[in-house]
Amino acid sequence: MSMPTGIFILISLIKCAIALFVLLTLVAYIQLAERKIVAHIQSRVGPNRVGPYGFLQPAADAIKFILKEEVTPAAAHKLLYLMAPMISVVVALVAISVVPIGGTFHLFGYPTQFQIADINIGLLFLLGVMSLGVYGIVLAGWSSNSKYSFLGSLRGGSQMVSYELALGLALIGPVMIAGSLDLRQIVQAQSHIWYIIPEFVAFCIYLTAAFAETNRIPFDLPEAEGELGAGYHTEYSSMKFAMFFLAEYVNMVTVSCVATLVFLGGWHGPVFGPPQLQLWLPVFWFCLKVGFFLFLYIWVRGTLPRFRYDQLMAFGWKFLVPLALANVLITGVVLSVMK
Amino acid sequence: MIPLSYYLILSAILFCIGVAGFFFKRDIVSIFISIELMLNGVNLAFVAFSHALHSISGNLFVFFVMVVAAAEAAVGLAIIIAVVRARQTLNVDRMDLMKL
Amino acid sequence: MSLVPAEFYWRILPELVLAGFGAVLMLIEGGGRAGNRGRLGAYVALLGSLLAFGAVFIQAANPGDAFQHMFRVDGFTVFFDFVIIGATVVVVLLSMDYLPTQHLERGEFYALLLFGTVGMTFMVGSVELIMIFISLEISSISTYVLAGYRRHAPRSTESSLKYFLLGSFATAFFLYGIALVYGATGTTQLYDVARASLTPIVGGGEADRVLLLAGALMFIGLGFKVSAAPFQVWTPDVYEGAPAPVTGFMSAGPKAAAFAIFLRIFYVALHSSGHAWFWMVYVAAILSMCLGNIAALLQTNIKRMLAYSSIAHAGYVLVAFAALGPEGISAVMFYLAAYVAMNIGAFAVVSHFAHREERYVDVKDYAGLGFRFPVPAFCLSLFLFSLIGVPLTGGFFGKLYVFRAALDAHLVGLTVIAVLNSALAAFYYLRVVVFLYMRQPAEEIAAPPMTGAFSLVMIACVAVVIWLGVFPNRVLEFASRSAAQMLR
Amino acid sequence: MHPALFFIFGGIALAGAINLLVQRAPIYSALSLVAVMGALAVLFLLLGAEFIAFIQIIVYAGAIMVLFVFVIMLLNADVPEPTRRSKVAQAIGYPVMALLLVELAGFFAAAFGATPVRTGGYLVQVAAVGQALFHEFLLPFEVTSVLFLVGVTGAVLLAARREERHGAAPRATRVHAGVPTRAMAEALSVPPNAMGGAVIEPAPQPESEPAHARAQGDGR
Repeated sequence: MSMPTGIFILISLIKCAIALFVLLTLVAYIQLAERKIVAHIQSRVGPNRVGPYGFLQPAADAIKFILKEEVTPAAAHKLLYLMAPMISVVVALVAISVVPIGGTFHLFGYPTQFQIADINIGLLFLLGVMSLGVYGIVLAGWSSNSKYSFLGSLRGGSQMVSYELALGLALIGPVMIAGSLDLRQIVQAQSHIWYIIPEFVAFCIYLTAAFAETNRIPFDLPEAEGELGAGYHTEYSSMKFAMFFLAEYVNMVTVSCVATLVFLGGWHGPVFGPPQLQLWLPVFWFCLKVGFFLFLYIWVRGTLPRFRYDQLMAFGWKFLVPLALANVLITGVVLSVMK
Repeated sequence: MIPLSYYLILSAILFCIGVAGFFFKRDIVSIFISIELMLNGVNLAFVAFSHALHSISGNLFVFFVMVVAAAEAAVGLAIIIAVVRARQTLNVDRMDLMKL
Repeated sequence: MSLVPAEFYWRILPELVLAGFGAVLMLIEGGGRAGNRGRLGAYVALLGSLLAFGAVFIQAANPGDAFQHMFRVDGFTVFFDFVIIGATVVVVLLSMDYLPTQHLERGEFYALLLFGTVGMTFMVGSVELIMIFISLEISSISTYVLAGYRRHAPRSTESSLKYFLLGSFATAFFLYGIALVYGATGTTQLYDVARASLTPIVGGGEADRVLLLAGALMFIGLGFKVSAAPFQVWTPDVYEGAPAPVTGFMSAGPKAAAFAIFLRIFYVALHSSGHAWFWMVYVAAILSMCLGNIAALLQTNIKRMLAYSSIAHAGYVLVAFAALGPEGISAVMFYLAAYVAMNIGAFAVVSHFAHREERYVDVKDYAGLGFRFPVPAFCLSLFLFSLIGVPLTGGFFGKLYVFRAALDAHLVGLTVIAVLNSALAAFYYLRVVVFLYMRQPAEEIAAPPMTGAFSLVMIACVAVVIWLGVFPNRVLEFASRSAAQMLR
Repeated sequence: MHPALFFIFGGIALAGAINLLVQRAPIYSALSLVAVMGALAVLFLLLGAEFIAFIQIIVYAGAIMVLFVFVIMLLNADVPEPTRRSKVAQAIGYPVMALLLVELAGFFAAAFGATPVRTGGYLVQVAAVGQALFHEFLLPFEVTSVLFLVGVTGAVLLAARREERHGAAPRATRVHAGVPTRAMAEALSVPPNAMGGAVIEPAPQPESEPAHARAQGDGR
C-alpha cells in the first residue's frame, strides 16, 4: 500500500459516488429499454409520451415512486417489513463494488483501478454477498403477513438457495483454469482464450442459474403475477417497492458483469489509438459485453414462457447441479492430464 | 495491535451466551440457534489461535466445523419439523411425554 | 505421488466396506421394486457388516499410521472395531425382525446404521482431534436420526429431539476443548499433543492450566456421550423413546466408541495433567453408579430401567478409568466388550417382546413369560445375571478386572462404593427374572415368532457372554497388550 | 486501525449475541445470529483468515441460517408461552454461564494476554487452504462426505412427507397450486405439504391468528 490512507478513502468515495450514479441511471434506462424491446417483440410501441421516444419516462417513474403513499399493512412485522427492502438493495449494491471494469489509470498521481475495491478473492466475495440477498426476499414475504407474499418468498428463497449451488459450481471450472479467485487475474488469464470456449457447459449452466438467481423470466416464479399477485413484494409500495425493483436490476447487472469477467474475457478486445483511447476502449468493450447480456435478459423475457415450479426445482437439482459437478470433475481431469 | 486474549475472551463470551441461551430459551428453534452461537464462538477461538501460532490448521478446523454444522442443521431442523408435526408445539417444556 | 500408499487403504478397510455398502443401500432404496426393497436392504446391510467384520482381520494385519498420522491401526483400534462392528451385525439381525413388525422396513435405516458404524470405527482409530470430532459427529447424527426413526410416534421424535439438542450441546463443549488443546500446544494430533504438553509453545507456564480446562470441557462433551452422571439427563428418555434395536445399538456402539476416544484422549494426550482430571473421573464414577442404580430401582419400564442401568455401568467403567494405568485400560476394554454383548442381548429380547408400536415394555408385561417363551426368557435371564456380575458370565470377569484395577491403584473407597452398587443393582435385575418365572400374567401377550435372525442374535450374544465368562484370558491378554501398545 | 475495527465488530458480535439471548421470537434470534456471523467474518479477516471469512458468510449466513429462517417461517414459530420450568432453567443457567465465563476469561487473560495480534501478521491464502485440505487433511475431508450423506439421508427420512404405498396424491394438482414439490422439500428438508396441505397447525396462540396460518390452509 503505497497510497496514504486519506487519499485512499477519498478515491474510494469518489469511485463509489460515480458507480452509484452510473448504476442508478443505468438501471432506470435498462427498465426503459426493456419496455421498449419487449414492446417491439410484441409488435407494440412501448412508452413514447414522456420526452422524445419516451426518454424521460424513467424520470417520470422515479417521481411517481417518490410521491406515492407509503402503505404498511396493519398486521406486518414492522421492523422486518422495513428492513427487507433495505437488505435487498444494500446487498445488491455491495456486490457490484468488487467488479472491475477495466485496467489501471492514475488519479491524483496515484495508480488506481476501474473498480471500487480490488480484493484478491473477489469472486468469493461476490458469491458471499449474493448469498445474503435471499434474506431480503424471505423477510419481505414473511413480514408482510399476506399469503401471496409468503408463498412468493418461499418460492423465491428456495429457488435462490437451490440455484446458487449450480451458479457457484459453474464458476469453479474457470477458477480452476485461471488458478485464482481474483477477478482481475481471471480476466488476465483470458488474454489468449475466453473461457466461454473451454468452459462452454459451465457458461450455459451459469447463465441459466443466473436467470433463476435474479428471479427473471423464465424463472420468475416468486412473482408469478398470474398466481401470486406480485409475489414477495405484493404488499410493498412507493419507495420500498422501488428498492426491490432497483435491487433486481442491479443484480441483473452484477451477474452480467460476472459472466463477462469469467467467461467473455472481461475487458479484452481490440485496443488501439492514442493512450486516452487505449485506456477507455477496454471499458467500452466491457460495457458492450455486459450490454449484450442485459439485452439477452430482455430478449428472453419477451420470448420464453414461465416454468412450472416443480419443473424449476427438478431442473435445478436433477439436471443443473449434477451437470455442474460433472463439469468440475472433467475440468479437473483435463487440467491434471495437461499438466 | 491487540492481545490475543481479547479475541479469546470475546469467543468465550459468545460461547457462554450460547450456553445461557441453551438453558433459557423455551422454544426448540431458539435453543438450536444458541448451539450455533456456541459453535461460532469456538470458530473464533480456532481462527485466533491459528493466527497466533502461524499455523494453517486452525483455519481448516473452522472449515470442518462449518461442514459439521451444516449437516447438523439439516438433521436438527428435520427433527424439529418431525416433532412439531407429531406434537403441534415448539415449547421444550411440553416435550414431557416421558418423565424426566 | 505416494500421497496415499496402498496400505493406507488396508488400514481403513472396514470403514471403506461399511461406507461402500451404505452407499449401495441408498442406491437400492432409490431403485428396485417397492415391496422388496426393505428386505433386500436388510440382507445387503448384513452382508456389508459381516464383510466389514472380516475386514478388521485384514486391518489388524496392517498395523501402523495412515493419512498423515491421523489414523492409527493398533491393538486398541482393532479391539474396538471388533466390538463395534460385531454390535452392528447383531443390530442389523435384530432389525430384520423388528422393522417388519413395526411396518417400518426401509433401506435408509440400514444405511444410517452402517454410516453410524463408519463414524464409530473411524473414531476409535483416529489419533487426531478434528478427525475424532468429525467421526463423532457422523456417529451422533446418524444415531439422532435413528432414535427418531418411528417418526409418527411422538415419543420417538421427542427422544430424537432431546438426544439431538443435548448431544449437539455436548459436542460444542468438546469442540471448545479441542480449540484449547490446539491453542496450548499448536497441534491436535494426540501423540504430538502429549509431546508438546511437556514443552508448550504458547503461554509459558499457563499451558498446563489451559490443557486442564480443555480436559474439563472435553470431559463434559464425552461425559454426555457415554451418559456418565451428571451429564446423563438425556439417557432414560432417549432410550425409552427410541426404537428398541436402536436403543440396543446406542447403548453399545456409540458408547464403546466414546469410551475408546475418552481413553485415548485422556491417557495419551492429556497424560501430563492426569493428577488433575483424575478427580473429575472419580466424582463422575461415584455419581453415575449411585444415581443410575437408585433410579433404576424405581423404574417399571424395562427400557428405562436398562437406561439407568447403563448409566450405572458407565460408572463402573469410569472406576477402571480412574485407575490411571495400563491395567485400567485393559479392564475398561474387557468390561466394554462384555457389556456390549450382554446389553445388546437384553435389548434384543426386549425388542422381541415389544410387539407392534412397542406396547409391551413394562415389567408387568413380562409376568409369566418364562414358561410360555422359554428360550428368549432364559436368554434374558442370562443377560441380566451377567449384568449383575454372576460368575460364569462375561459380566463377572468384567467387574472383577475393574475392581482389581481400582484396587491396584489403591482406590479402596471407590471400589467399595462400586461393590455396594453392584449388590444394589442385583435387586432390579432380579425383579425382572422374578416376574419372568414367578408371576401370573394379567394379559396374555401375543406370541412373537422365533425367527432365524432372532435365534442368531441370541446365539451370538449368549456365546460371547459365556465365552468371556469362561475363557476370559485370551481377550484380556489381547486387551493388556493393546493397552501397553497404545500408551507407548 | 486494527483495535478500532476489533472493537467495532467485536461490539457488533457481542450486541448481536445479547440480542439473540433476550429476544423471545425465534426469527429475531436467528437474525441476530446472522449479524453475529457477519461481524465474526470481519474479525476473521482481521485475523488473516480470508477464506474462512467468506465461507462463514456463504455457508453459515447464506445457507445454514437461511434454512433456520425457512423453518421458523414454515412452523410459524412465535413467542413461546411461558412455562413453569423456565425459572428452574434460569436458576441453573445463570451460575453455569457465569462460572464458565469467569473461568475461561481468567485463563485466557493469563495465558494469552501477552500474545499480540496485528493486521497482516499472518495471512492464510486461499490456495494454501486448498493445499492443506487435499494433503494434510485428506482423510477428514473425505470422511465429511459420509457426514453429508448421513445428513441428507437423515433429513429426508425425518422430514419428507412420504407418499404412501397406494394412495399417492396426484402430483399435478399439487403443483398447479404452487405447492413446493418433493425436490424442494428435500433441498430444504421441509415438509412438502407444509404450506399446501395444512399439515402444520400453528401452536396454540392466544392472539389473533396471523395470515400465514391461513395461507397454509389455502394453498391447495
